[in-house]
Amino acid sequence: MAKRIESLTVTDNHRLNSEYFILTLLSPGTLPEMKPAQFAQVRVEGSPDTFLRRPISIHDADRENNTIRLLVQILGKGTETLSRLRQGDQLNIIYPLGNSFSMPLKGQKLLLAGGGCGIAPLLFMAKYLREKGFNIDFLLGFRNRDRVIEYEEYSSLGKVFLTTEDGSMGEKGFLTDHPVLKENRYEQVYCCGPEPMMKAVASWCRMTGAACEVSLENLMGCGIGACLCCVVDTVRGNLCTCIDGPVFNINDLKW
Amino acid sequence: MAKRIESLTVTDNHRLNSEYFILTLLSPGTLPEMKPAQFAQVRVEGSPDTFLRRPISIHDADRENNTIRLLVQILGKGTETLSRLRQGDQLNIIYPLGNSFSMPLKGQKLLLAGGGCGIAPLLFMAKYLREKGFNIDFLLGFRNRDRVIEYEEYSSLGKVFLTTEDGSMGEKGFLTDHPVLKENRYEQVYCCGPEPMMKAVASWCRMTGAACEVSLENLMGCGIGACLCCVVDTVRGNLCTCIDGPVFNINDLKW
Amino acid sequence: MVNLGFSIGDLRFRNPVLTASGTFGYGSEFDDFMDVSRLGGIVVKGTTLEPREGNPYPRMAETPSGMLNSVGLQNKGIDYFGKYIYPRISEYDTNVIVNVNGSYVDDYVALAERLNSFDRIPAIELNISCPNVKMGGMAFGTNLGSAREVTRAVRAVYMKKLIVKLSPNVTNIVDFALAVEEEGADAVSLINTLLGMVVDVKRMKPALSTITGGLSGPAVRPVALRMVWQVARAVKIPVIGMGGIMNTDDALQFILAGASAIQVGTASFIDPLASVKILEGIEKYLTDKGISDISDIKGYINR
Amino acid sequence: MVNLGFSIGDLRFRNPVLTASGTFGYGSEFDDFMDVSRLGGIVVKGTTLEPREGNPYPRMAETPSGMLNSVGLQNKGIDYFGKYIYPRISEYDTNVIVNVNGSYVDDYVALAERLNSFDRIPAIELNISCPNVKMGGMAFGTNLGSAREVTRAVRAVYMKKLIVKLSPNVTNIVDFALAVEEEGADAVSLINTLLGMVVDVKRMKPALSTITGGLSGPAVRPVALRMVWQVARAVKIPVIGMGGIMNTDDALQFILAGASAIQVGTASFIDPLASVKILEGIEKYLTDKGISDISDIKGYINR
Ligand SMILES: Cc1cc2nc3c(=O)[nH]c(=O)nc-3n(C[C@H](O)[C@H](O)[C@H](O)COP(=O)(O)OP(=O)(O)OC[C@H]3O[C@@H](n4cnc5c(N)ncnc54)[C@H](O)[C@@H]3O)c2cc1C
Ligand SMILES: Cc1cc2nc3c(=O)[nH]c(=O)nc-3n(C[C@H](O)[C@H](O)[C@H](O)COP(=O)(O)OP(=O)(O)OC[C@H]3O[C@@H](n4cnc5c(N)ncnc54)[C@H](O)[C@@H]3O)c2cc1C
Ligand SMILES: Cc1cc2nc3c(=O)[nH]c(=O)nc-3n(C[C@H](O)[C@H](O)[C@H](O)COP(=O)(O)O)c2cc1C
Ligand SMILES: Cc1cc2nc3c(=O)[nH]c(=O)nc-3n(C[C@H](O)[C@H](O)[C@H](O)COP(=O)(O)O)c2cc1C
Ligand code: FES
Ligand code: FES
Repeated sequence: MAKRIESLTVTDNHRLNSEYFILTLLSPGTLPEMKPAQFAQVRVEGSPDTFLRRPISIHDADRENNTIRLLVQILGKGTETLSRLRQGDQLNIIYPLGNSFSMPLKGQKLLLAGGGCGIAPLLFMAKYLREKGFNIDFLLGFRNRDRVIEYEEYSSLGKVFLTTEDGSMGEKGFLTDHPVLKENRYEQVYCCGPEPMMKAVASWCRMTGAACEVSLENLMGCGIGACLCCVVDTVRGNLCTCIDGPVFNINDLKW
Repeated sequence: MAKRIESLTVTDNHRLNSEYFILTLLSPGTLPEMKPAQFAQVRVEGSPDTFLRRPISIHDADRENNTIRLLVQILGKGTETLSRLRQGDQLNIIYPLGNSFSMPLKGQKLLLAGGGCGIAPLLFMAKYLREKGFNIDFLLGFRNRDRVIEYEEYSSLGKVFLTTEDGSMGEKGFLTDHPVLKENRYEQVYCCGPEPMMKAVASWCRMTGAACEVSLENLMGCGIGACLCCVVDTVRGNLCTCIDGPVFNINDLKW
Repeated sequence: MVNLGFSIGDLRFRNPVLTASGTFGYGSEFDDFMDVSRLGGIVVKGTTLEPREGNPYPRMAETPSGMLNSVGLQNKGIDYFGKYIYPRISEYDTNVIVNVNGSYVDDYVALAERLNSFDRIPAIELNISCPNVKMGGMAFGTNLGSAREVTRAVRAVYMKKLIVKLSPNVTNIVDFALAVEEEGADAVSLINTLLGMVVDVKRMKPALSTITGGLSGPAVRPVALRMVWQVARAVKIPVIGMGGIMNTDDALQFILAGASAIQVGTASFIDPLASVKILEGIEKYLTDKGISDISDIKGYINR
Repeated sequence: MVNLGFSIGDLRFRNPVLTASGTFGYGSEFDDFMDVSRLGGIVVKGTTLEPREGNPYPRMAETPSGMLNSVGLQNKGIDYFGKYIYPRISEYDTNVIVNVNGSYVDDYVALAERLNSFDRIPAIELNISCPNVKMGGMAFGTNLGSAREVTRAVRAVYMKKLIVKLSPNVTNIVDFALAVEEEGADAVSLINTLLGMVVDVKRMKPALSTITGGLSGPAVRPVALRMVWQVARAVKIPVIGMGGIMNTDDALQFILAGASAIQVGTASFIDPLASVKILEGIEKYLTDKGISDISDIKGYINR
């Protein structure tokens, strides 16, 4: 899985709502091999205030058409600039970066849990798992009904359990409030989202004995292990989110 | 003539050749009063390397439609970014800035001489003079036939004499090589272009006793007289190109 | 109503947004765009006893997120100022501060003495940090002994508020702040420009006629902020922070780090309205947060 | 064929493009993108005697045209380096230089002594300018006496080429360059990062866990270039320039100002190929101009 720097062509920029959009990018050659939870370091051109690249997960890959998709949340100047990309524009990225979710054991009961832009790597993971013959449940959390994105996409890959903070769709509350967690005995959980959410899921897993991997979202200088800025404090000392992660087993974290 | 900051809408971006383009900009209100040789300080958005505004002459103004036109030469990162503006984009400018060419005396024989993007203010000036009933000759210099721009426009306002460095159109050589300078006795010359060209025209004027005003193109920090960066060494000491100029009588310069 | 004001001794400023010397002319350059009197104050161009032509063109170069200048204190001297500029500038209903420069201690002293008699000038900013003059300027601001000497001498003759503007081109700016505080400065302002340079590769020559110049703009902001934080923790007098402040967020960084007020410099070139926008932005920020007095957030990060 | 090489004493570099410590890992991070052996040299991560965990997260903040870091010399120590990294890094056909750090003079000395025996390490870069450690680092590089002392002590034990990396956070960097030259440094490299700070206004807290950090990237380039120019005119030993070099043009600015070589730092984060692109760009520039030896343009602006 050699990393590469490549300028891809934007073939689509699809706006999901005021906050989210999906970029479809065409590689000039054949896509590299990629694994779920890997990410790309995206160069934001034309934004005077974004000096560094921005890490964005591989949301989806279409090997036949050599396209990848990125699901992006508008958070600041970088993502705002990306949201204005138009068909035909070029986007320079370094990819694929980082480790990936581990494979579950045969027959394990799996949960993919995520919230906000943290749901991005879960789609790729779900497709991967489906190919290997696993059944999956999703547990996805959003602020409210209007924020729910890609419900159909995920529904086509597994059962989707939803929470919204205001209860306007699915269960009211946070992810860990969802009754499905009481009704089922998940053995392996893959999780990505805001840190408080991941911490809540992690402690639920610890309680129930489920294995749990989380994909972290630290600030990154380089994305390739060269700057040591993206560290996370683990039981094995400071590790780099970009090369030792983004996926960590919660047992390695000091959460 | 109060200066103002305003975001104008790009209604057209017309490419003349590989080096030149003309932006048509629509003011959201009524255009301010403007005089020939005045300029705008243009904010270049989306270019990480252009921190300061760029001074660009008012090439033309259409008071009925509240549009102005800027003739721009692609020279570096700022003008390159401007060249990619599309219809509907906004452009923030401060205008109108600077002094202007003085009015000629009745009946004077006039020459408007320019080269490169220096021809920009001459169009506005020519229209202005025509309104006041003056006849004008243009003496315009370009590198070669392919570089000749706006020949028709200028021809509709006066007689156009051309030089190209390689002789592929008009007379071969530099502006001051043109025979029209020997054949005519111009009394007032308005000139804008690269410094060596303006200096040559200036010394020709000194020789023949023609009055001569040149519009200078210094590096500018602010364009409004606040930074004192744009100075030109005159007989009255350092003056600011942005507020004491851009037009100077050659007798005031130490050329 | 939010209280935005601050004081240097008994001199009251209605809000903490000032403009930086050399970047706002004499105010009048901005009259077309805004009501200058809304600002907490304006610091006018660097002024000297005698007229100065400044350095030869080119005096400016653009840099990544910044600019280099070597204007070199071009100004018409104090006589001209008194006669032609002072009457006009006195019309502003805000604190007009003169930025005072000299080649020798005596120059500073003579100029400060003259300024005592200008009723509408309640304070001077002693510029011991100009990097663009051969004599004086930064030489005073990078040597502790000289910084003390010139501050002491001016303090002895100047009756109103004395602000000393510090140079960032030193190993330890806190030493300088403490020294001038001890010598009687009523406030310090920082930073002046960082000494920098650009080479024009095409012409294979320095971009500036003076080779080196002063770097300003957002590029220097992290350095400026660090110095303001260091100084604000060390001195008791008010600290006026500046260096690359472009918007409200930037200004708040300085106030959270301990500045009592800020100056807007290079930003005014890019957006002549920058200073008033920042003023409005700070007011909105405090209102939104339900904070009634700006002093409540001053130095907040140290708590 | 253009001659791009330069030498530090009898140590030959095939070209003047090196990578800066802390920004290029141990080279291997870049193997996927380029042939690291094409470079004139690589300076590996800051190394200490004992393993170090560095500073807590967050250690980084983006700034206008730059970044702030406070990594704090995280590394696994010289033993680990010798055992696991050295064998791998020795495969590169270029000069591999180790960036040497310590809290006390004795640390530097012990580490330098150890490095004598690493055959494939022809030089060390003495880092007396790290702003991100509580002890040592910049403390050595901002005090003339200490700078002298540590250089002298290391020189006494280290047999190969000694490069001393200077701090820009000083009033007069030339004094430091002259001092370490006198103490036997074979070359100087500059600049390390400028001490800076960012406040996160939303959280009302410093952006970095360490409050202050080191500023790098194009923002600092004018300051770096000025210092390189000043130092190159003062010392006789080679000067390795760095600070915000992103492309060929930037690199040429430093060489025209007197640098014998340059290091590419932060640029490698934005474009991992920056160093080789700059190398190719310099070669093309000289070829196009018909210049056969890069030394012909070194310090050209001083002529
Ligand atoms: C491995 C990885 C994968 C990611 N995948 C995705 C993805 O698929 N889709 C997506 O939308 N985003 C993803 N992110 C997050 C994304 O990188 C940030 O949202 C983006 O960099 C913000 O850039 P900006 O310029 O818009 O915001 P900025 O203007 O830089 O920042 C806006 C605000 O957000 C905060 N912020 C920015 N980045 C981070 C961060 N990484 N962690 C915490 N706070 C931050 C800043 O401190 C600031 O307050 C991922 C991050 C990592 C590390
Ligand atoms: C009053 C005035 C009116 C002008 N009117 C026009 C106009 O109508 N149309 C037009 O195309 N241009 C005009 N110019 C010139 C224009 O401002 C510059 O070409 C522009 O700023 C270059 O910006 P850039 O970012 O593209 O180039 P940069 O990347 O900034 O520079 C590219 C190269 O050009 C040099 N350069 C840039 N600006 C100048 C300058 N002002 N003088 C000398 N050298 C310079 C730089 O040193 C560099 O080598 C005018 C300038 C002034 C002062
Ligand atoms: C063109 C220019 C001229 C300046 N002239 C002066 C001056 O005369 N006196 C002075 O004390 N500072 C002068 N400065 C420094 C500014 O007042 C300010 O300290 C510095 O620019 C940093 O702030 P900024 O980054 O917001 O511009 C000047 C700065 C610029 C850019
Ligand atoms: C993330 C990071 C880590 C660094 N670590 C070191 C280091 O360990 N030792 C050192 O001497 N310099 C270190 N530096 C400084 C660089 O080597 C270089 O001096 C500085 O970044 C200026 O160059 P640049 O602007 O090209 O990055 C580091 C810089 C960065 C950005
Ligand atoms: S982002 Fe640079 S090491 Fe991880
Ligand atoms: S450009 Fe600032 S004074 Fe003329």
